[in-house]
Amino acid sequence: MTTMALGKAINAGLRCAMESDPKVVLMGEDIGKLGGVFRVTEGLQQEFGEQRVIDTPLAESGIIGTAVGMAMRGYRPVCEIQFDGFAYPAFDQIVSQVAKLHNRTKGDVKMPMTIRIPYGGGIGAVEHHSESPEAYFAHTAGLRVVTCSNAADGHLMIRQAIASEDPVIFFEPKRRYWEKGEVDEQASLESAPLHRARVVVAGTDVTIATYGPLVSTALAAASVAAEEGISLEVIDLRTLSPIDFDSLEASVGRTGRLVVAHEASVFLGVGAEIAARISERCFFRLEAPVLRIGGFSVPYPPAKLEDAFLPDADRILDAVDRSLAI
Amino acid sequence: MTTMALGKAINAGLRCAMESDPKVVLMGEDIGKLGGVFRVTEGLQQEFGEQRVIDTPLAESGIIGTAVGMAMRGYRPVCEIQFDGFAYPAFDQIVSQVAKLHNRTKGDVKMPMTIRIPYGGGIGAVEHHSESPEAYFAHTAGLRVVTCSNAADGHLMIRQAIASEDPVIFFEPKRRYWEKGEVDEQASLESAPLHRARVVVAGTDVTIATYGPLVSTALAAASVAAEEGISLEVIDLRTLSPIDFDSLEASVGRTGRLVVAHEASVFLGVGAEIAARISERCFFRLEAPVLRIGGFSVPYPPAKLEDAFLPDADRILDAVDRSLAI
Amino acid sequence: MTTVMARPDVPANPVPTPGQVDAQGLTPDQDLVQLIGPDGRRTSGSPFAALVADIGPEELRSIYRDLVVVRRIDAEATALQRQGQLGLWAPLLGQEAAQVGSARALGADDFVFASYREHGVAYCRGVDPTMMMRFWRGSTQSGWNPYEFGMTTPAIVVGSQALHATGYAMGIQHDGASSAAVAYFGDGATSQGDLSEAFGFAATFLAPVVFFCQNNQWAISEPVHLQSHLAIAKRGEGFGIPSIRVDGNDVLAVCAVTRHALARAYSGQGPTLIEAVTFRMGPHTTSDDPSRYRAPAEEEEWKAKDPLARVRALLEAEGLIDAAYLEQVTTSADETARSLRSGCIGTVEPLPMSLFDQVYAEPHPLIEEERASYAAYLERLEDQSS
Amino acid sequence: MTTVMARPDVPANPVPTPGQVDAQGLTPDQDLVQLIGPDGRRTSGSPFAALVADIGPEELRSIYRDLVVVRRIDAEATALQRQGQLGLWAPLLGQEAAQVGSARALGADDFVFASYREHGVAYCRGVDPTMMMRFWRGSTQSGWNPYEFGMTTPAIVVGSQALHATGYAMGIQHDGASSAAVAYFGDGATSQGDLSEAFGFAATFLAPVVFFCQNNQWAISEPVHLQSHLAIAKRGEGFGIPSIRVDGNDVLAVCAVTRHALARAYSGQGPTLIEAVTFRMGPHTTSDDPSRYRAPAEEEEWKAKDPLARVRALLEAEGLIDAAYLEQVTTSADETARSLRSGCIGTVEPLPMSLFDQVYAEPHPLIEEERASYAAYLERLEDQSS
Ligand SMILES: Cc1ncc(C[n+]2csc(CCOP(=O)(O)OP(=O)(O)O)c2C)c(N)n1
Ligand SMILES: Cc1ncc(C[n+]2csc(CCOP(=O)(O)OP(=O)(O)O)c2C)c(N)n1
Ligand SMILES: [Mg+2]
Ligand SMILES: [Mg+2]
Repeated sequence: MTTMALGKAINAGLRCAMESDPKVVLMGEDIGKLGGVFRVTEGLQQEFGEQRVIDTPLAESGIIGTAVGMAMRGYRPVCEIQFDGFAYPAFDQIVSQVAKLHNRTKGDVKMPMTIRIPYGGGIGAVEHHSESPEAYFAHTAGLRVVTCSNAADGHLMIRQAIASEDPVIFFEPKRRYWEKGEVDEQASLESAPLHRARVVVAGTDVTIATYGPLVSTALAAASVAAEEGISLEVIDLRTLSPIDFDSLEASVGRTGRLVVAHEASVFLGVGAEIAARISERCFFRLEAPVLRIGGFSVPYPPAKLEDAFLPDADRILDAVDRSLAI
Repeated sequence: MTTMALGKAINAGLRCAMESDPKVVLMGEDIGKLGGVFRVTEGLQQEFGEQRVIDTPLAESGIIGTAVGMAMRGYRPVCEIQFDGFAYPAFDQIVSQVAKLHNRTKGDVKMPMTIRIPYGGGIGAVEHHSESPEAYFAHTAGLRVVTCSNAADGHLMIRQAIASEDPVIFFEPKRRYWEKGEVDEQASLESAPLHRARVVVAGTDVTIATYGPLVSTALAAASVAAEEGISLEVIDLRTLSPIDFDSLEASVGRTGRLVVAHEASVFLGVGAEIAARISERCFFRLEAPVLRIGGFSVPYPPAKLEDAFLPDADRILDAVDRSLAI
Repeated sequence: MTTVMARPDVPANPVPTPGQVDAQGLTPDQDLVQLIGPDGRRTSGSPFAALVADIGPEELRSIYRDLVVVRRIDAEATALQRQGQLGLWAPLLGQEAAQVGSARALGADDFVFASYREHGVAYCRGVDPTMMMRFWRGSTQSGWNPYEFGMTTPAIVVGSQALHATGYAMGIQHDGASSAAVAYFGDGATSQGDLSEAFGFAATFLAPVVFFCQNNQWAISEPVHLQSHLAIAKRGEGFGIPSIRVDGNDVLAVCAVTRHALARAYSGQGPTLIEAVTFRMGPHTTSDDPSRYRAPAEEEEWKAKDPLARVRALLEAEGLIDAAYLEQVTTSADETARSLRSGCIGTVEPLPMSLFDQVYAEPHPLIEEERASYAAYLERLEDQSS
Repeated sequence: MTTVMARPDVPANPVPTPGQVDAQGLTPDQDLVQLIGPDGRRTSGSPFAALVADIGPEELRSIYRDLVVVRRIDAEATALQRQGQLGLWAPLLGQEAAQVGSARALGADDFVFASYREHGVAYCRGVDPTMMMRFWRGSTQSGWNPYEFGMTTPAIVVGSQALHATGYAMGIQHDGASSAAVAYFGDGATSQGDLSEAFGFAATFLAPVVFFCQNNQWAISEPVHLQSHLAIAKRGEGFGIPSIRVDGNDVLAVCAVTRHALARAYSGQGPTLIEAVTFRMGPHTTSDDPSRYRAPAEEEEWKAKDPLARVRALLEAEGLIDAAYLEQVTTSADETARSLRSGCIGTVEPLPMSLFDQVYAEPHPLIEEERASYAAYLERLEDQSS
């Protein structure tokens, strides 16, 4: 076990993957000498050379489109999109090519590509640097979508994503890059399935389902609630496509109440699918409607407003209160 | 009242809008001499000239991006995306520019743009010609998303969309272009609000909420059900962002049961938001969970499989049965 | 705070506009690489002639046979579409030389990234025409295994495949291999951002990729000048990609320039852009009606430049044609047509439950859940109707 | 079915590669338009000299004042960022001449579509520096009304604004007006598909747009040769867009070529691409650390080409400088800095409930619902804490 910040853990996971498979190549803007604007690829070009850590021209569609070709040639590209808001120029290549090629060719062409996207707000950035576009990708058949919330998962999940024969959109909660945690660098790829949610804190009154940057927030809320005698069960979803409904259902079976939280707009966000499905699966077990909190249906605001925009522990607790009031 | 096919009705609506406002310009691929691959713009270039019906280079991001500039200059661009699957190259311009410019500039810059997208399957087309991408756009704050299901709405709603000061994604159910209906060409823009759902058939047992191409399908299902003594209420949603939850809630208040149907993948499709919100709003009134039918979480299949893929009256009736069985 | 200055009078253009310069230079017959004259004589003046000097009588006859067979595949497929056996077809009529000429230059380990019209290329890569039909019939989204033939199945999103070719070429380069990727696309595709990004990546990394543009003058109803006032070949130069304009209806010239481009790729000199000037003699697809947007005169003009007639004239001029050979050619075409027709009609259609196959390479619970619930639904449906 | 042919030997390159050709031609000092020599003397040999012949002593002094003021704005903003008053700042240090020279060529009815670094252009358009701070402070996504100054607020998605400029120019054309749109962007932006699509649309429609590329040698950590082996100016030519390469640190040369490009636009001759060769002397933004990726020597080399020093040398050479003038300049800069600092620190921050404002131009029920429920939540929160 080593103590590492999330960003460093992903860096170490990338190194691990590159060491164990020479076909793994990294592609992106400023990922070489600079090591990426968040330094997640720091040192890797120096270690593995310019052929395996490729600074590309400034063009996201170009990055993903050429990575498709590299994958067809037998490589295992790991693309970095510098910020969430810059995934959109590559949207066509992602949804029409990356997601569909395996199915189009009946499995003849594999697409073992990982697309790393630092996402979410909370770092006081300018426009387009704080988006939470996960629902777009989760709604797209053919992609897998996951997100880590802590250093151990960062290390393990990035390796699993790269090892997957399918394309994986790998969301990294940028505002948690500097949060430290214990990492077992020797953890085997099988130590925890990529597509399994995790109960981070067990509880009995209300289940809080969340992921990525808000897991820490939910844990904070759980602590406060505990002081008030309310027992929250916090679930880190970890995987958004597929979603681990079995774990959710099991938890709601215990608590009877569910609050889903994410930074993305609530309207048609991942929480909508969870609320829809859990409302169906647990129709006779839910004691209150599934409540959702998250981003408003407005563009991500300027930095001075992001504290108001982002769900915090208070908003989670308010939803808990509303749930318990029914 | 004139009897017209949906495609012709939209054509007539476009002509109307162009006659009444010289700032309305059409832009797209093959919309001039050819009149569009579905002939929806037929005759308009001849009538209004090449300055107002602009055949653009083959580049969707270019179409939307230059339309943004035209709108900033005071024009009211109506862009045609030739087929649903070709909206993705323009995704960045749509979600990061079209959707955000008004908010970014605190209202200084208006974006009265209409983006027409023939969508959905059922015409035996090749890949990328049968997509239902509405959830991507409905999840995007700053856009309005609507879809017509019949000729009268085609004529009215396209004029309303063009008249809107906000950007509107206008989805046209391509397989219904040839379905005829009565159109009141004199109907005023205020005759029915753009963002209101419509109860097409009133019923008492189960509410079917759907839109676009599946409205006809739901009506067929309602007829069959009626013969079996089951009374379905069919709601044509018409608007997907915003969604008219009040009308839905009122209907579910009457029936206690809701089935949502669309061609898009169920997982994180528009039905997810409806199920989530109606489950919340009608928590104590629902007699069965909201059921959703729609596309599977697979890429749109080749033509020979689309009958299997697309929800039909049987699948709606099966869901009705399942709902009533609870 | 400064305000803007008054506008001064501006003297005459001090810099030349490339548009002006090129408009002169680019009358078709001037810069086109051409190796078979309209009279059917091989020319030897061009520096490219040496590149196909090895193509002797036998190969010429086999090329002509390919051209005829490919045209026949096209005609048969069009007929099958009219008869409801195919959902759609994108005819290559008129572009046979551009396709056969370039495809015959390729090595077995080169990899083709095609658009949707390269039936002639596919034929030369060894794809059975029956396989080609499957996609257009609507039975599958592919038709063959790309790795088996070194060629992708149809790419429908215009321009998308150019980036794939470039990336594949980067992979070739990383492997230290000496082969090339070839991206086929149309004149319309050059307007797409993806094409330009592909040019950019290829130039930056000196990737061994050949960009092969069939400028068939039309993108559905849009004439090529809507995409570019200049020759398409000029487009590559601004990215630092050497570009060649070739008579796309001259099968030898096309073969020669493709060999040149491949040689550059094999030897580490990077990408080349080829503009093959040709004409789509038929509709865009079987759904299209060109009479709505182009004049019969244009079609007549190009009929006179028919790529098959040119080779036939050459064969005749060189005395390489006789009744036995022509019969062979006809038999080849007839047999291919017969086989593709029966293959097409006999297609085994996919079963509904195959919807859920190969969406992912690894297990996926949502797919399994949907598969199971759909199977259950089909059973209920069966129960009801029985 | 035909199989592929053997690879023939290929003779030496029969076509020149543009890369080879251009590599010779493009050593910086050869094709750059330059009107102020390194010695501070105005040159008259260039055909562009006539375009700025009207710029006399007074205007030269005002230009120098602008350059100094703009540099001061930049320094003050960098300081404000260090002090936590701004969230971020993208310094223009080194690019003052490219910005002031081009902006001063613009007419009041021209419209600027900027990236995020054009503080100097904004200043010349009359934007109060305090307004510029609002965006970088994080108080707003804009900062001023684009229509008031004929200039958009920062565009963060690299390259996106070039299409907007092109569309706006198409609108100018449709209006029959005689003005132009000007798109500012960086060397890195030229790799984006949107840039190429903008070139394509502008060329096809002969739109009155000036593409103004500040090639500051770097896109964050990526040197310009990763975007293009050739001069950026070459990129336009393949689209049929006349292109000019100018010394971006020579304020008069930049002004002259911009006037030329505008004159072309005004008179219906269509788009022009200008590559202003300059250098980003500072970090990409205040978050960046250039020492990680570039050598101090490069920075030193460009320090010697400082755009302000050049004009100062000119003023000195022409005897236009004295203590009173210099004091005026310093006072101007000091006052601007003082005012922007106090303006920035005194910013009235937006209230939480403003989140829901101006998302749409017309009423939207979901927004109203969220606005109401958020207001109710804030009230509950208040109740709890009180
Ligand atoms: C991104 C995208 N936009 C639009 C279309 C619809 N479309 C199919 S083919 C075509 C024209 C293509 O012209 P060109 O590139 O010249 O190729 P050609 O068909 O002439 O071979 C268009 C507009 C598409 N397939 N993809
Ligand atoms: C589409 C997109 N991708 C990536 C980024 C992140 N980014 C911001 S500026 C920049 C470099 C831009 O370089 P250049 O165009 O040369 O302009 P400069 O910053 O040098 O003025 C990058 C990669 C972005 N803003 N937009
Ligand atoms: Mg074409
Ligand atoms: Mg730069």
